[in-house]
Amino acid sequence: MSAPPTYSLESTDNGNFLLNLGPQHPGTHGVLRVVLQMDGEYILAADPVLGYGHRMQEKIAENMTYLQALPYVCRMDYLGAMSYSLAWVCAVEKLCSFEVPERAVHVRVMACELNRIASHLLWWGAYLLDLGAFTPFLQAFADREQILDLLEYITGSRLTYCYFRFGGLAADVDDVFLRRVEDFVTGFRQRLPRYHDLVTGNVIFHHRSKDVGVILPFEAAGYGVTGPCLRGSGFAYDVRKCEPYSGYDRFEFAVPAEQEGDCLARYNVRMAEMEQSLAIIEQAVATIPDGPYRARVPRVIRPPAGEVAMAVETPRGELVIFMVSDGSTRPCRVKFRVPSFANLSIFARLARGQLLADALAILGSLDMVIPEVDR
Amino acid sequence: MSISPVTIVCYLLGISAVVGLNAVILVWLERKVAGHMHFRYGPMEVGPHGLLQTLADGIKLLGKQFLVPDAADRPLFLLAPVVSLVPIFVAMVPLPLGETLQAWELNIGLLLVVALGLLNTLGILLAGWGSNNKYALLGGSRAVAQILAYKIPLLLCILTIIMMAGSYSLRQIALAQKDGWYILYQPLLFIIYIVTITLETNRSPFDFSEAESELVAGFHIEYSAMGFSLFFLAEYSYMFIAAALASILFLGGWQGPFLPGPVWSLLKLYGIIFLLMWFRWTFPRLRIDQMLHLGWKILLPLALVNFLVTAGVLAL
Amino acid sequence: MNGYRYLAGIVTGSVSLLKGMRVTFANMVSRPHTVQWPRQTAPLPARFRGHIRMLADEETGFPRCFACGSCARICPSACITVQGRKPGDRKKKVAVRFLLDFTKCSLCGLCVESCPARALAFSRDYALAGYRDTEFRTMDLLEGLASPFQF
Amino acid sequence: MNSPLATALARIGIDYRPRVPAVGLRCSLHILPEQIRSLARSLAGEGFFIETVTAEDMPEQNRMDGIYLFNHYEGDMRLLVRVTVSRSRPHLPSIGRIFPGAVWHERETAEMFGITFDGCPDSRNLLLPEEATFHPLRKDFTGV
Repeated sequence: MSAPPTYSLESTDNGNFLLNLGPQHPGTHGVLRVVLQMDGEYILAADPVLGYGHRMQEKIAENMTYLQALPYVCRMDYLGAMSYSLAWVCAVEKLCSFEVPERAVHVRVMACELNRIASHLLWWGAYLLDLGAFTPFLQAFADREQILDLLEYITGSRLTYCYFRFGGLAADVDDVFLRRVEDFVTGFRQRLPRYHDLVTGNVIFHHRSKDVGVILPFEAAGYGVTGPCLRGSGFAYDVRKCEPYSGYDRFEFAVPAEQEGDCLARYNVRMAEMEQSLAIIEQAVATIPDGPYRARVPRVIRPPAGEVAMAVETPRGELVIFMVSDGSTRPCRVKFRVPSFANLSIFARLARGQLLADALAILGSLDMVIPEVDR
Repeated sequence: MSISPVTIVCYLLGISAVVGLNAVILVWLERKVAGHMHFRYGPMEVGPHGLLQTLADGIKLLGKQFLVPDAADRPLFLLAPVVSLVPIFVAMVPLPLGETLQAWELNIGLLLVVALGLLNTLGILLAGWGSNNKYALLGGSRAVAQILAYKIPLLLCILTIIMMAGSYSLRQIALAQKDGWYILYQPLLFIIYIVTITLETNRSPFDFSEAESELVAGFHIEYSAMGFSLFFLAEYSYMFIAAALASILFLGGWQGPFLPGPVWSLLKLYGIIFLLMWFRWTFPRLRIDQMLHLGWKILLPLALVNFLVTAGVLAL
Repeated sequence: MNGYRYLAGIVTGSVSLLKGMRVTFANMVSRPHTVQWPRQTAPLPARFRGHIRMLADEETGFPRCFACGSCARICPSACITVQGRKPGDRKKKVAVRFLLDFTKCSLCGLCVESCPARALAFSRDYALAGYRDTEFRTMDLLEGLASPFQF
Repeated sequence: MNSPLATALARIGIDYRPRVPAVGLRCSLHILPEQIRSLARSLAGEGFFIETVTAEDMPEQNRMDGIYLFNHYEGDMRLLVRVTVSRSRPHLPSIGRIFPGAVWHERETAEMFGITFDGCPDSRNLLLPEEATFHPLRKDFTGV
């Protein structure tokens, strides 16, 4: 049960004190503030304070045409922007029943999976940074850089891509890109053992992440935890498998899951997921057909009245865009159900009774993007 | 024994030069090592390969305003960096860096250096308390919590060496290794010693009182300008002393073929410092309770067993 | 048994640490991935999305833009201002004012895509710096282009 | 037929009428505010997880819908629940004690739409400033 946090500024006579973790703290990965009530190094209660980066994305989307809102959607999760674009265009395509050419589907999957690896790599580095190791961060960046170069090659942008369009893509990909993707997949497969040598096998890392921040399966459902955090707790729930979208049912991949539910399990899930993403990319490159990259769609998008829920598996979990259309050129109601928001809501529960150092390890292992939480 | 004031001033100047130069080189080296381990170059702009970068940074720090928080305990806040730095000047006195390169041959030199090493923790505690900042206080209390866990194994290491060399004098200990460095007889002890000096110098994976990702900068979170650079100076000087001690206790000090003594000294010393840097840029940080576990349950028993076995072998 | 596990733990733990150190050492002796900007620069891809710029008509040298305003309408951040005038001898208008508020632009590229005259393109400037924000608040994209209205 | 969704709905006496999931929803319900707690309890018992709680403002019909999205970890069982409340004095029962994760969603909905969630363990603003009393996602909101 989530009781309201019971800290108070006055209760310092028994040796407890309040600690403001953030909004400017390297461990919170952005403008998140967590008010901690501490007893020495132990956390008695944690209360995340959100909204420092709140931009009212839902209202913005309601005041814009479907196409205009597209660039804004990427801004929520700047590390997994492809998945967000995909969710937005797929939601509109579902509403309007547009068909997407096969070539575009393949490129979309490829781009999203590349983006997923990039996001996981950044998480990998940032998590180790939370644990006090600096080198993994830049080692991950060295490989992530190659992915960003690849995505920049096709989209022209490095983080907020705005590459998908209703009915296809903004621009086609060429053979140079496909060759480079193939090279990257081979090269990255060879470099993955280094990641395991440096961190996965490391005894200090094991001590820091094993049995820390255990999310129990029933708690996960209560808080709506999704994504790798959930799969670390034993559920193999992945939107790509459960409700295949954008042609994911055409590719073979496994959904890695671990039983323990601790930080190490979440770590292992993400590491395994990167390998699965590589497999998906490989298949997409091998089977990409020729043909148009964009279907002919009306210039002005005016979907029929109705409602749609589009679920997408972003690197952080399940994103649902719930959209109500009233038949005009602007959406009537848009709700972004973002994964980080739900994943972060369990943090207060996990942090209770932990050491400060562990709380930061837990926070890091949840892999949230604060602009996504705040929207 | 009487020493003229002029000699004392000369020694002080010499030691200051070593402390300053060492910090300049080590900060540069640290940034270079970190850079290259991260596929970067590190500083490249000021001087050849950025050699003068530290100097530029130092001048910049000198020009900055030294802020004392309103709520800080002013005397303690001001005292802390000094308490951290001053013992170093004394601890450098009995260190032999060459056959004749030694400020003062002291028959209890080793004890002096080890005892003064404890004062570093006092400096951290004062800074943590005096800053009146919760992060700083947590950093200071962590430093105190860890001190026993590493000092006892460290002393056991040193005791074993004293037993083997039969002297407290650093010079005599180095000379006793003429025929074979102690690292050959005591490889395990060397490893224990390296771990304990990593702890003593507050270096990652044991940088609990600083803990960038948890306590932001821990005990020196409130320090700016010169206060901050004094802590910096102290940290690198403690590294120098700890590494010098390691080279004397285990690697025969200045002794080595072909090259002159001081060169050998510095080579060994900076080799060990490189090892510490290598640790820092490779490992994640332990948790404080895991460090205590390491100190009490692993280092201490191993050092004790090693001590007893050595004593037994020596008695035979 | 416990004692064995205790010692084995120490040994395997140390081995794992050495493995990590091998990786960082290999990193250290490998070639850095960064470039020393600004002396070296990383290559810009062909599709690089910088701020927009106005293309000139090959024949006349006038801006290609005929001030239809579709870019200004589609822009999600409303950062484009266009005004056009009809020169006496021609059917189509020609832009006389095209201002970009780069402080609001999110570089999405929808304007370039929507332009019926293909008059907009992405520039390749990325290291923009200025002394005040007004330099970017009203960037005149017609600067340096010929105009039929100059006397 | 024996899906967790059907079981959960049958337990509280609601007919399970599956929809073609072309719009991402397996089932869509319109219930009364009094029913939401028993529905949530029943869903929680069947292992459903909370996706979100939000609302939709319809000023021209003078109504406001509370919207709940639930899903199941076995996949593809998304359930949309709409609960109509009065626009002038919107009240909804809180399910924060059944799904602890709903508390944040309810706090957000409360500040954005001005819906009061009765019995919500925490009623502070979540994303808006602490002292904010405006409700930006209402259609008639034009700015502070």
